[in-house]
Amino acid sequence: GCGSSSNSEATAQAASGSDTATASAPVQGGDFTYALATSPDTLDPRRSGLAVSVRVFGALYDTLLVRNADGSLGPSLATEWEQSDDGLSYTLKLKEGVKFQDGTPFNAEAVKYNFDSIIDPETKAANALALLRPYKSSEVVDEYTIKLNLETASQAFLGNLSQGMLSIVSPTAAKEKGEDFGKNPIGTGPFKFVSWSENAEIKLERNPDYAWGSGEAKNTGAAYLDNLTFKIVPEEATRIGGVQSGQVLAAETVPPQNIVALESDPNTQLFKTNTIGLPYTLFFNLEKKPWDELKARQAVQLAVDVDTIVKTLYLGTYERAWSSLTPGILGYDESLEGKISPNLEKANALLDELGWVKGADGIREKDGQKLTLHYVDGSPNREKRNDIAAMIREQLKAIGVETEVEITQDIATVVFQNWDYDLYGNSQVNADPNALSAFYHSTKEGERRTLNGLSDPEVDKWLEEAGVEKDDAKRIELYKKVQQYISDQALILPIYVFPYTVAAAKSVQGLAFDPFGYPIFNDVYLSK
Amino acid sequence: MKTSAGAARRGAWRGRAGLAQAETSVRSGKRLRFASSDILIGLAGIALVFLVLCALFPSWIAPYSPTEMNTAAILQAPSAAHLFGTDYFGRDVFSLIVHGTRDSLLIGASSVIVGVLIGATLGSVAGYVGGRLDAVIMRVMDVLLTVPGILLALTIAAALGPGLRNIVLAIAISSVPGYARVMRGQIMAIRGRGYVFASRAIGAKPSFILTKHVLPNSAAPLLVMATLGLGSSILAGAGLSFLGLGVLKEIPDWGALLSQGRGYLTVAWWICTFPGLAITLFVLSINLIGDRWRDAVDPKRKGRA
Amino acid sequence: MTQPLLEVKDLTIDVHTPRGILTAVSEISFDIAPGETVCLVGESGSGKTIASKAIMRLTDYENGSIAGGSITLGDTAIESLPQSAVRQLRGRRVAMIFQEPMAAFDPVFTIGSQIVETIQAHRRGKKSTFWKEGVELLRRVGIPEPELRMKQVPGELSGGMLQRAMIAMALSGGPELLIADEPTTALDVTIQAQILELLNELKSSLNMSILLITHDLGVAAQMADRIVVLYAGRVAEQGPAADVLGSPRHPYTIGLLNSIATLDSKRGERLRAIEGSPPGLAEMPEGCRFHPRCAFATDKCRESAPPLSDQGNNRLAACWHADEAAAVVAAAHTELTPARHLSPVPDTPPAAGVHPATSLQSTVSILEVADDQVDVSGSIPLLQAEGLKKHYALGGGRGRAKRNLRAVDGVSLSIAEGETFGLVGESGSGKSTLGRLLLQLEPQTGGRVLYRGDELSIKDKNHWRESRRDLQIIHQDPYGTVDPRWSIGEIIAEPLGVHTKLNQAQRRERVSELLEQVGLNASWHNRYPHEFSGGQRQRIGIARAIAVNPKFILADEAVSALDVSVQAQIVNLLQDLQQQLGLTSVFIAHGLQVVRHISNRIGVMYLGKLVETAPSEELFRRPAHPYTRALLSSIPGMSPEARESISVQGEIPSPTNPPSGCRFHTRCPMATDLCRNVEPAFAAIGAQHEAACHYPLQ
Amino acid sequence: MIQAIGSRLFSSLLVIVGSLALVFCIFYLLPGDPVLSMVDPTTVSPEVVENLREQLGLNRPFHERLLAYFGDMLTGDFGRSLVGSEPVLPKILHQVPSTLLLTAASALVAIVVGVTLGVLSAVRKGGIIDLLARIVGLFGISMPTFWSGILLILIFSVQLKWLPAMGSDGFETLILPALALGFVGAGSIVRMVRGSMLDVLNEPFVTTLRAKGLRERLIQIKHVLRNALIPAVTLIGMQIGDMLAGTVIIETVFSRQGIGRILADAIMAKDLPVVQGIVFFTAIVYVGINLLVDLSYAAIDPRIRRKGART
Ligand SMILES: Nc1ncnc2c1ncn2[C@@H]1O[C@H](COP(=O)(O)OP(=O)(O)OP(=O)(O)O)[C@@H](O)[C@H]1O
Ligand SMILES: Nc1ncnc2c1ncn2[C@@H]1O[C@H](COP(=O)(O)OP(=O)(O)OP(=O)(O)O)[C@@H](O)[C@H]1O
Ligand SMILES: [Mg+2]
Ligand SMILES: [Mg+2]
Repeated sequence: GCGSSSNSEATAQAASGSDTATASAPVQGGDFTYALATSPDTLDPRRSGLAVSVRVFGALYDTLLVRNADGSLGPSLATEWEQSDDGLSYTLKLKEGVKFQDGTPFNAEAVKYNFDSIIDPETKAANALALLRPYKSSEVVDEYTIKLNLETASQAFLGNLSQGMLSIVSPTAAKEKGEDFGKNPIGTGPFKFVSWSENAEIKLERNPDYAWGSGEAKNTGAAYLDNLTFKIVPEEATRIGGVQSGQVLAAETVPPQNIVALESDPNTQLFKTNTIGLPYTLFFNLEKKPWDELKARQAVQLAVDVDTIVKTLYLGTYERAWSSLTPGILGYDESLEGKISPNLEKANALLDELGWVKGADGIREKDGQKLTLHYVDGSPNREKRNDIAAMIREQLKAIGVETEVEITQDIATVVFQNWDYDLYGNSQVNADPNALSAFYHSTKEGERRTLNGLSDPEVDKWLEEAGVEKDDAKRIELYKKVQQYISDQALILPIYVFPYTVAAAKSVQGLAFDPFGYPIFNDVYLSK
Repeated sequence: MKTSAGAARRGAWRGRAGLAQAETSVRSGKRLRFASSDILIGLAGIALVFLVLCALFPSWIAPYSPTEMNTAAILQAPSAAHLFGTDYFGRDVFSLIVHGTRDSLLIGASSVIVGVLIGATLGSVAGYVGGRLDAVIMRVMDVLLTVPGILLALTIAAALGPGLRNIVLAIAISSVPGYARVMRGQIMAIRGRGYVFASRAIGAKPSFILTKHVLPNSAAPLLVMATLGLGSSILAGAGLSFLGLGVLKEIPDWGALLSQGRGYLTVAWWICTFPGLAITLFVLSINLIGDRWRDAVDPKRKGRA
Repeated sequence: MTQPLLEVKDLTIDVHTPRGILTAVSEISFDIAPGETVCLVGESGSGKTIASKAIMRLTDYENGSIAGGSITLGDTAIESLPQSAVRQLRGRRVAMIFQEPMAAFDPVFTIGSQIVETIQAHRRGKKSTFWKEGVELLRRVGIPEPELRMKQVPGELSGGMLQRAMIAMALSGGPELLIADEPTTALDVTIQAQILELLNELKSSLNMSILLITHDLGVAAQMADRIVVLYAGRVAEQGPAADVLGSPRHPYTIGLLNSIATLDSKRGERLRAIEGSPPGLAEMPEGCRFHPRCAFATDKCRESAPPLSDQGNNRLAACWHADEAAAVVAAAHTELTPARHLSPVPDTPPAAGVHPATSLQSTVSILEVADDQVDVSGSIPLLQAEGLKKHYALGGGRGRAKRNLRAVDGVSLSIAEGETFGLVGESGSGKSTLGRLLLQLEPQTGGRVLYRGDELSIKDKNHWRESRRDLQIIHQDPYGTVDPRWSIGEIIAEPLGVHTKLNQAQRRERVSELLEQVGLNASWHNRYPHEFSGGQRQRIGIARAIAVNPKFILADEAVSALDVSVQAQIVNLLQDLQQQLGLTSVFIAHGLQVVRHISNRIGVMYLGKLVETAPSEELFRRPAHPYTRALLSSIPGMSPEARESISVQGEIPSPTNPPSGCRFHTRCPMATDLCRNVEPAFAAIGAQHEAACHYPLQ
Repeated sequence: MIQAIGSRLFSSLLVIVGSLALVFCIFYLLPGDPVLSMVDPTTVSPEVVENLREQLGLNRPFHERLLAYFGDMLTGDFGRSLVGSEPVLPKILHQVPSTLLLTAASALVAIVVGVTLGVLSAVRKGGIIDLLARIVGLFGISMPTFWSGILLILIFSVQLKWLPAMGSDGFETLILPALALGFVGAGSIVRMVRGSMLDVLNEPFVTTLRAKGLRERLIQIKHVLRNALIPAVTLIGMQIGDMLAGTVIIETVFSRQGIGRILADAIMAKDLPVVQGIVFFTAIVYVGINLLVDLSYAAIDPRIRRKGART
């Protein structure tokens, strides 16, 4: 497909772009500059931990599979795949005639090298390793056939192979460059790496040999663009100013207030794609009193007016989230939509029941303890998340809860090491509902706790079953159960679904996005 | 590092200062008096008084509660109802600024106080004791100067946790070397003054001389510098907010307001323009008054605008 | 009379101050003929500088404006010229030299470039020619090695050399008029004599006119053809030099002449100081501006200002009582020897009852001074120095060799109880250092100090601190040596706090007592130093020094920074106190007459060594060391015959590298090989008279 | 002389080593560690984290790490970035020119604007020009740089489209950031130059110069300014130091390459080797600035130049 997702609004604007596209045939040549909000950490997909890197991986590399707009998987470097009955291995047929940009042929050996190096501690792989789990080993069946063995069965495994972090790198280059591969990446993608000057730009150029497009982009051959340059522009005003002044042709992550303004700007077009996975969700820490009590959490759930928050802060450009999954993902439970509406009376009553009494300052107390909620958020104010905290603090005042907002650079320590929060927000881009496992499945001693710290055997069972269930309908059923459970238990406050937004000059044609919101550059050309 | 050259310079100029002192009080009037410079000082004074009032009694001045989020009226342009408009929460910008005065001035004042206390102590010790201790202290100051202030700020915030206190500490510590240097120079200059020699000749104890003569007479330039430091601390605080090191308080200080509102400059210029103007107003007034004060304390510049 | 070169008529100058417009100079008139030297004399603040700057319209740059009158140079009316036209005159027709040569040069440019730039301002030409011209000019004013000096910056030249260079620069435009504003005040007497000589020589060889500004009547006497006396911005009197000095007609001139201690004023006699101090610009008295300090003042003086009126003989004076004043002088003069050059004259009108208090004071002003010779032999001396040395390590910085500056280099001395010991010598000869060592204010490099026979050392902290009660100091700088933040009561009480256990009230009482003792109002103890004039501050310093009844006082240039009239007051005060309190003292000064006036015995220092000591009169009558004689002959205002007896050339050598043998040999006209190689012993050559010279003069 | 240079180098070295040690200690004392910010903690398991720690040598005791660091440095090895794992030295060296260029350009703006306004305001003391110059100067020191930076972008890039809003290639991209950063320094310099010009104008030698008949302009520029620069040079040196530090913000606003931004990122990621590399660099620049300041003293003031030769 053309990549603009099935998700509602995105099409409106993007479509207007493709209207012009149909009017004129793609033009060969041109330099495309694309402003990123943050800098990739490394261009070695195996070692990267950042989503922004994946935007570049799309141009440099190919993955074995691709995720279609409808959520199904499609072929890319792998043309066919088959799961063993026990679910413990997959056999993949690989595309022939594919070459890495350094001339190394792509084959089963290459895939084996890639995956083996990810699980090798020497590589210091991080996110890729998490995605590849429970991969154990590979067997090269023949030049273009590979068998991947898993430790345990996993329904999400195949889907994860479509994720950018599991892009296939050139084994020759990777071996040769070692740690420096991240600065000298070689893949099979439609663009070749030219240079990276840190914090300034990453330059790519057309890979003329490219002829193995997955079909994700209409153009399966070499790209129309001669050059593709990513500029790193962290300051919003500058990034948007860059498009308006024509210094760059496109800029990502347009702040809501600018979306509103740009929509009426005749010189720019706006692209918007809702990402899939887990929405921005606030997780209660179940190990902190009194939030271990359902009624306390429900009180908060009822007191927080998410609609108002999302409308106020995002000016109608973001959708509010209702569930622990985003719409558009397999198993999303629409029935949760509109289920909860703010009700201060009920919220107050719940807290009354728990014995929390309002004091003179309007804050509830019990046994000499104030009812406080320690709300931790990262810095800087990404996607106005700090502002959400500010609004929630204001709204919770109404039910006598005092919110202490801690904004910290050091989330890693505060949240993931000390677990020192009552409420903490997170989101994840993912194509498979199995993502829920990482957040809601109980953990063993020594394993990393989940954000909720939930430990419910029933939920564990549902998640485990869904993880290996081959029948999609059954999987959907199980995930819906999980979602309902999470909602009923008021484990989380889902806030918004993040739309990936891009402002671009009118001359930019054919820009499209995959379901994760990552841009697809192979169709892009510049109209005169 | 620069001491040798510095000493030479000072020596060369000092000779004349004494002579000039006696005469300048009369001699340095103005050819063309520009009265507006005095009006300016007056305005600065009024502005400062107003800001102090804001800091002390914000609710008397602000028409709205600073935390009230009127989500029905967000991003409203300045009008009679909202003098400085409303922000993206629907809060009244004027009330926010008025209520933010206290913290802003607090950041300025407390970081200056901490910085001056530490800096002046180190500088005095270095200047008065001299010798090896002086060398050690001043090398440490050099080290502090060399390590980028933001690094100090970030690490202090990281080590001690976020909060107003740590922002203050961060700014204070990075201002220490400056104060220490000035105090040291001042102490060394005063130590050589005639009245210190006279007191010594009388038989006064060193501790007496230090506390009664040297310190009181060294303090003035430092105090002037501290006034000017008030402004730069607030600016430094704003810079930290920009880098995401600020504190999310119910009532943001000006730096935080400015930094939060900067993304709206094209759609709602008033959100960050007015806090910016508040900072500018404060720093401007404090500098005007500090300059005037310096002229008053510095005998070489007496009577000059 | 020929057409004057410069004619100043009714010149009035306003200065614009933050407190409003003040008139610094009112209706002054004088003129200068070609080749004539006119001296503008008057105390500090009387308007000498501003009047002279007005001639070149430099006042325009310093908030001054010419509010009335005219300045005519040749036939150019300067007061109305545009600045650009005035600039053409500056440096070419009129040149100027200043008091502090060190401050008058831009410190960052070489002497050469500053001279060349002056020439370039008025003439077109090649820089190299101008440079050569500069070298010639430097040579002309007697600077050795002019090529080298051209390339040096001002900081590398001595004060005397710089003043010569300044003169050279002034000469570069070939001016008709040279204005010299106190050109020698900052210099040593020996150098002053050289510079004055140079000016006289240049004047006669170049036929320049000179407007010389000075507060030193001695200088005026030596240099001037005519004298203009200014008081509080007005001309008090003017006329030919000899006449004005010999038979002054204005009471102010008379007062000035009386205030200075001359070589033959009676030692120990009170100086007849003018009471009070000159008024500030903002508080000018009505009528005659001198009337509050004038013994002749009548109601008329208080009501209307006297015009500058013709007194005959080319003389003008602005006094309603000029004739009376002149009569008093004339009467006094008949009793005195006519040989005197500068003579003190009575300042009291014969008419009794005008100012009983003043006249009373003046008539009993001769103190009963004990015999000149204080007995040094019998009792233990109060203070003794034995082989005192002080070497300062110089250039102890990194990477440079250390050198020793021998500030004091082996001085032995004893001061008897009750004695006043005067110390003289050129700047840098080590007087102050010796003083500090005597008081043990810093550790010596060698030798020792005995106080009443006991060794006194800064290292013995407790003994040292106690000894401060007996040993006190009056500092030179009345401005810098009082803490500006302390009230004068606190300042005076500081030693009380250190050395006594008096309570608050007792201290207060003692301070009041002291304030009265030094002639200040006892109720002023809450005031701050900046509210006082220099003379008053010096009184505060004195009160502080005597607060704990010391036995010994060191007065290091205690009066040098003060105006003549005030200086006389302070000298009187010191003498009074010494008598009352039975103080022993060391009095350091560069004014030889003052030292003579106040001391029993005088020591002469040269390059860290004592070269001669003798009782005052003896020293002046029969100086044994050539250096002493040179010093004496440098005193301005001495009769020319006396001056020529010995004059030293050159400047004091560097104490880091003193000459071998007799240190004075490099400048001594009588030096022999012996002097160059062997250091003369400090030997007795008469009663209480010692000198370090191989060939002491008899 | 050689000894003087030697001891100066030694004390500079001391300062550099001191700053590195200080940074090292601060980081050692910091809670948390870089590994946690390198991975997505929601998905990555603790063993992976432990493994990474081991790999990076973060488990070793304090003194071992400190010694190892200085040992490596002596051999010119500044280590590898913890985040991108690339060698620190080339990483920083790559960014240095851009930061230095910006600092130098800002210094140029600050000095040219500051000195010009300071001189104008001193020689026109009390007049309109004086007032304007001082107000302009005061605005310089009272506006946060990120704010003035964004304003400049909105005016000159978005509205007028005269200059690029971002980037670090070419002269044009240098103008706006240098203005934003230089303006701050200019503010202080105006005040300093004005003050010391007025001081020098009060010096007696200025009267001499006038009495010689020199033109007022010549006096002001050749003599007064040169003398007034002597005290101003120290301040200018310090301002340049501040500008170097100010690049952290300006580079972000204008999206320029440079060590300022790297530093901010590295601190947030607790990437010690990179931070140390940058501190090493800034320390050298500071030392260099001090040297320049002293050299300019010598250039301006012959008294200093000739001190060695004087008695
Ligand atoms: N630019 C000026 N602004 C204000 N007052 C001035 C100015 N110039 C001179 N005065 C005042 O005018 C009076 C005369 O000053 P002037 O310098 O002419 O005195 P002087 O006789 O030269 O004194 P001195 O012996 O101290 O040099 C003094 O009271 C002085 O303070
Ligand atoms: N603290 C010091 N360090 C170094 N050199 C000093 C110090 N004090 C004085 N000198 C030097 O010692 C020599 C004698 O100085 P001293 O002040 O005793 O001379 P003086 O006779 O009092 O001169 P003046 O008449 O100028 O006061 C001078 O060359 C002086 O520069
Ligand atoms: Mg004068
Ligand atoms: Mg002396």
